Amino acid sequence: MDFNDTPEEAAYRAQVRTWLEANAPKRATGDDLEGGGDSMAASKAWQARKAAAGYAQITWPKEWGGQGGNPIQQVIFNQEEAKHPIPPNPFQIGLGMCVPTVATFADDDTKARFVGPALRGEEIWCQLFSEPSGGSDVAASRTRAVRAPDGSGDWLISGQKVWTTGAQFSDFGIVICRTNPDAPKHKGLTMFWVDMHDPGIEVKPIHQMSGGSGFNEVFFTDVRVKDSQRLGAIDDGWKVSLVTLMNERLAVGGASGAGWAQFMEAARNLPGLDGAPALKDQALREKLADWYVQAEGLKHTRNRTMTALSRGQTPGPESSIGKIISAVQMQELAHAAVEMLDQYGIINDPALAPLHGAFQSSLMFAPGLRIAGGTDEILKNIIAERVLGLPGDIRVDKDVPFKDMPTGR
Amino acid sequence: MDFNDTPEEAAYRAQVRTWLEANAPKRATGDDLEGGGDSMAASKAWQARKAAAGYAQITWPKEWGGQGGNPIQQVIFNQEEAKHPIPPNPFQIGLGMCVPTVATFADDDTKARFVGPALRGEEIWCQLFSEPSGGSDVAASRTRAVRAPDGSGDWLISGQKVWTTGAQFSDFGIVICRTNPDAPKHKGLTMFWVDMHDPGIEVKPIHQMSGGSGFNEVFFTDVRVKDSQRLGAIDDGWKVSLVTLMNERLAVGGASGAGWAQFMEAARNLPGLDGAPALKDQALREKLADWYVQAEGLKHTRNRTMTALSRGQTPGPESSIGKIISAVQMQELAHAAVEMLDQYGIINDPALAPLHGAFQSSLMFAPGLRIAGGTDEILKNIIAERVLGLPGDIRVDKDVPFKDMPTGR
Amino acid sequence: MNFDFSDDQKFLKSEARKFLDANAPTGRVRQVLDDEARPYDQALWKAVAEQGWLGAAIPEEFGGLGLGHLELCVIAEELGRAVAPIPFASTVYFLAEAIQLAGDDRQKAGILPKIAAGEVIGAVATSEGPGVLTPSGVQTSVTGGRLTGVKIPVTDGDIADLCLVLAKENGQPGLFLVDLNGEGVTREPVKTLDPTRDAARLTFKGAPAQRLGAAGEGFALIEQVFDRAAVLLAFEQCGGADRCLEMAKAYALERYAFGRVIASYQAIKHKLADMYVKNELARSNAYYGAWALNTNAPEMPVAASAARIAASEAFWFAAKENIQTHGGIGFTWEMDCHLYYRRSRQLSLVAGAPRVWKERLVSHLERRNAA
Amino acid sequence: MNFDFSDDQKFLKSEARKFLDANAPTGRVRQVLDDEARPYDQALWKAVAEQGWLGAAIPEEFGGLGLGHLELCVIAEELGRAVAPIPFASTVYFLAEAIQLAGDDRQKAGILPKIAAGEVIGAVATSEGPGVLTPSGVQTSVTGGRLTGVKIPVTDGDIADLCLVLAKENGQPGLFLVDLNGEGVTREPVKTLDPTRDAARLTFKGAPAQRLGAAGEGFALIEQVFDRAAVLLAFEQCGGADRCLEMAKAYALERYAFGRVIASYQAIKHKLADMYVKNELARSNAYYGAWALNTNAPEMPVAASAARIAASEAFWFAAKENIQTHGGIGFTWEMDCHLYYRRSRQLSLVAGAPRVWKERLVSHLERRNAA
Repeated sequence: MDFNDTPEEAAYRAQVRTWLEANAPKRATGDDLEGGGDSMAASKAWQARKAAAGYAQITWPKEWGGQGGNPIQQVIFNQEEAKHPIPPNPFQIGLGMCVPTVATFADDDTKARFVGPALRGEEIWCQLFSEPSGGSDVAASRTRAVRAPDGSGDWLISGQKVWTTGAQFSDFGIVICRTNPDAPKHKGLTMFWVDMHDPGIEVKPIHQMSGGSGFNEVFFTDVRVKDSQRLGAIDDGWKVSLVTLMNERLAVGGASGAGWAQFMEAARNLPGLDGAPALKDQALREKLADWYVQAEGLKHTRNRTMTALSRGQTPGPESSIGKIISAVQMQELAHAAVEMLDQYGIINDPALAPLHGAFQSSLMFAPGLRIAGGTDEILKNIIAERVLGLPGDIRVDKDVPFKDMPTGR
Repeated sequence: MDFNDTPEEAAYRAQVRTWLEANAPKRATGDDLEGGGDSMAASKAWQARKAAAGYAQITWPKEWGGQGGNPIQQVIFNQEEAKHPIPPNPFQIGLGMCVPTVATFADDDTKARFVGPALRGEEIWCQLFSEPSGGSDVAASRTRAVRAPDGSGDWLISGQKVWTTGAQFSDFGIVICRTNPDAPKHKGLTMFWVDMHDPGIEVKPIHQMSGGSGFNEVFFTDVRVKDSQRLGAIDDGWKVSLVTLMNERLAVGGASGAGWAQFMEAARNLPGLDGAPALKDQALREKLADWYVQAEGLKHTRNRTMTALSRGQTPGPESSIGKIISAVQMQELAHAAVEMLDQYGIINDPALAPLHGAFQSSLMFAPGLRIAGGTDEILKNIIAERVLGLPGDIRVDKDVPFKDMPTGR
Repeated sequence: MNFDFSDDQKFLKSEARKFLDANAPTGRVRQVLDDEARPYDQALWKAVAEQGWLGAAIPEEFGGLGLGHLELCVIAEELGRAVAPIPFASTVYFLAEAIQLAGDDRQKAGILPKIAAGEVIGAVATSEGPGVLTPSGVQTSVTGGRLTGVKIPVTDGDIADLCLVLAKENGQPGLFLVDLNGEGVTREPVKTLDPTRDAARLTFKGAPAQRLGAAGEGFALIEQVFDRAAVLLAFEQCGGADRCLEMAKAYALERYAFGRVIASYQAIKHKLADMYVKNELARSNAYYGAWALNTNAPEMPVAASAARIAASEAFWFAAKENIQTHGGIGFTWEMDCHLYYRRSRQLSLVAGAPRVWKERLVSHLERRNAA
Repeated sequence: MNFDFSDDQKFLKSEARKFLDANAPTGRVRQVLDDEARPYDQALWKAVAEQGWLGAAIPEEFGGLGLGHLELCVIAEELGRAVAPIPFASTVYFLAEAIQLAGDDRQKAGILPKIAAGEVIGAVATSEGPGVLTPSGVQTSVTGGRLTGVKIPVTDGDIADLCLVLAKENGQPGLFLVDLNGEGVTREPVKTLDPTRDAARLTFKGAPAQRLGAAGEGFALIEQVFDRAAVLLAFEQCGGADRCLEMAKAYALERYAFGRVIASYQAIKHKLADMYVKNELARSNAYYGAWALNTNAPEMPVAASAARIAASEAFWFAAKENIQTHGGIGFTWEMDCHLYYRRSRQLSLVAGAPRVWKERLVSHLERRNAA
């Protein structure tokens, strides 16, 4: 048991370091991704450079522009890349989820058309699954795709998607649609790729309670797509979506935001109940200990996952617990920090609040993190069912024609 | 808003006080109920004296030996009675649940036969509902009652009940039995009263993890009962049981055991992390505050309930939250207290442990309290469904013949 | 046993709800939320004054209705439920209570009628910076009747006319009344987690100040003022928490996932049951606080602390789990969930954070149990 | 990245499990539980010694297997899973580690081979009464090589041969070895929450004592000993916690309520998911502790504290919610649930309660972050 690279890994790390030293940006270029920010040009340039050197998707086969590498090599690259002031990465959903789906289900021409530009950052993709009425239940999608009445074999897509990350700057998307409302919900769906510049597509940013707008609503009005844009068989879209979602798990990041170390630093400098530094308060010290232990537990759980990858194994179930812990901790820690500030904690002006209002920002963002990418409750269900092998919830919607399913509408 | 009696209540309280001064025992007589203890004679004597004066069941009609009083009068009596060194009360299950059921469903002769002796404490009753395979699900009872083959119309009862409080010293019981396994579970049950001295009935105390044995297993082997012992119609026992269980809610008591005040007292006298008294530890102080606020919340919730009774109203749903809070608090408080003792906390010898080992006793008893009379989980379901009006859990057992229901056996 | 509000008080409550449903729907609250230039809802404030609520607990001789604190409690609960964007707490729970508690006849006669009439908005200024304020930490001072120092944040400091300020005079803490429209006062609005309530930094440079109460008693007095306010704030918190439970329940009963309403899943059922339990415990503690407030009972510090702690916990839990029950839509600006999340923070912090009250509670229990 | 046990270590673990399944089923544990006259399972102790486990981490030159601490960790996990009723922790994690850490050559050569051979049972005695022991609180003292004082509770004090005792010499804390079979020692068994583990009160009256390690270093040394033991205890706790999750899962999958297995209810599913999450966090922290222990890393105090805190929390939660999942039957003496509930208390308290370790952790972080 150690934290060392294997000789092969060490060699790969050295190679990556050398390349990054020579090629990575020397200074940061803004970090506001929301709304396409000023960093987009830098992001695209960095992506193109990585692609040219084979570092854009290391685990992809060489014929797609990857290195045919293993997951630990990708991890090593990510670790080393993070030491440089790199611009944000708006390509991950496309490269991690959408393009592999297209590549699996589209014909060779389509694959050839899309893989390269996506890899080089020239085209950005988004994933259009969630719907207002669906929430955690992707198979409940109501967005309709019907054959065009002109007999061309084209499809017309109408409906609404929601919580679409990056839709505002995406060029293409994959969208799951209802094609047969008479079939049970999982059996009447079909997947298509769409051009996000189509005039029938309207993207509206969602105004979050935290103030930002990282997600979008996407409205489809008679968007015409060719039958060749279909991915997989008609009414077989649920299976296609599973391929996409399988890739999602590896892409979910942990929480950022103010952590135990920031809390400790703040506590050191604040007056506590008796005027002495708040860090002397045993109640806060116990909380600090708990948060530290959780954070370390997650860190070393990631180390166990990486070890499995390094040994060529599939990571164990332990890798599924990250967000469930970090989102709740973010909320609790921010809550405790704001209370530690006492009356002053209500102030969220970055010019006035300690740490530029990081605790207040966390407090307003945490409720979203507890929901995005699977609510606390859905994640516990997933652990219970997929990891522990407990039975699924009782399903009342398995064999009911979709159109007859109760929706409360 | 005040804590005063109404003039009528004050008058009643004065009357009760006078009577208790003249009649209540002057000193305690042991408190070990488990196994029938040495206090049984005292309990019976005190019950007989209360019955003679009409105080045994104040809300019962006068023809049954009550006063036709209202619930607040019973509360006042209980409050005043508790100020005297009274013996334990093993009659409450009988008087509160069993005898009212018998009185509702039996003929007048039977009623006349049982009400008086029960009221005077001459005969003790137990309630035989729970079964090993049933748990929270009383309607899943498997104890069979079949007609005797001799054509007498008698029934033969065979099976096993469990968690029966007081079975070891009870004279009679009411027992719910399966009479029609072909009907859905709620529709094939019948209720009987039985003589606990029947040789076909065997009572075995359950050895609890906390050491004590307050509950019993009760085994039935071809126990013959007359058809006149039946309570309610054949196969209609579920409805009868609801009458019994409706009365249970009012009978459930709160948790006793060491509380915040004991914790505070212990903390005052123990060295803390830095050698100073543990009561200076802010982490423990915050816990104390939380426990105090919970305990006060429960106390004043009871005051709200009593106010409703005093105004002749039905108590609101707030009265259902007591055990759910107090059982968990008992476990957490005991846990924290034992940790406050540090290494020494493991000692549970009453001669050595602070407060005669009260915290250690609480720690071992709390798991039972979280289960008895409805687990935390069942109680939350009850609050969600009966108080908040949320839907019941999806039932797979409603229309299935009982014999075809999956049980894992 | 008579531990509940009277029928008259319950009638007042239901009338208050009707009034606020009509005059303070969340659409109106959002006008304050979304418009930085609008620190509070002036029309609502005027209407509330016309209802007589500002003087509900002010004696008739000083222009109030002379009802009592129990009446104020039921109004507070409804204001909390409505997340009303008005300076009611600052003016009524803090300033009017302080003046009734410690004011001399001239102060009472001069100020209370104006409060009751809606002519004076109040504020209370204790905090001077991040962290807990202890007696020795007070920097603001009064010399020769002139007050100098900085207070931040001051709830409603940007819109108030009269401010109660904790400051030192001859090295001893005292409470002082300062006319914020007078000389020597600079106000700057500060942004907070709850934009539906106003807040400011007040800079005093020799502002004329008159003392309220005895010299050197400032800290003891402000604790008493906070105790009284804590009970009333607890009712606002109970109102908000109950509204969150209602919202969560209504949404859970109409939202379908996997073919059935989410209210049929135990994860949601038990979450709502937990909310209910916390809300009821908070309500019971608040009732005891109301009794202590109304009878001026010696139990007041303990009762007020318990009410504040329980209500802060209940509102926080209900506000955050209401969002969680709503899922994604609960995180949007358009849904009202965040109004309650924000207000739960404002009410928890405005009279000092719950951890400060826990310490206060335990100190009192310690003394009581030692005695 | 190589943050896992090796294949050899995993093989040792599976062999250990097989051995304990055969030699320490809970029926055997119950013989100790139910019989007051039986302080531990002597046959199991002998068999464990024969397996060489007592000397797994003792160098070959001192009669051990000379494997390493990682091997000891996997054995510890299996012992915890089996709630083994033997003085393994006292003898191996505490005494043997202390002697390897601070013993001189003579002490090592004299004692370690006997431990490895199963000829000496060890104990460690620090606590003298209820509450946290601080350096100034130590009353036991050594004068002229004779130790006097009372230690309570001493795990395995009733059956141990050799005891490590914290005592003062010339006013300075030191660690001392005392032959419990020698003169000046009185042992009285004390009843504890976990009757499957022995405990005693030891009264020393001029018992011959030899110092272990430097004079005056007793507190620093015992902290190092506790750090090492904490990591190994954490593995026992992880083993116990995982077994609780298995028991709860198995029962939930076979127990029917309302026509379906209780494992199909979210209340149970999410409870078990919570257990799983806590257990995995505990395991990851324990692994880091194992790495620090095995490499003698400077991070040891922090790593050991984190391992102990996480494992104590996980085992407590798993043990109590395992009973809850079982419902009524889980509260009976006959079910094994309470064996784990009891052991979770024993393991949490034996090297000092988690709150003591939280303070220790934060003190270290404080210094580290200030540096």
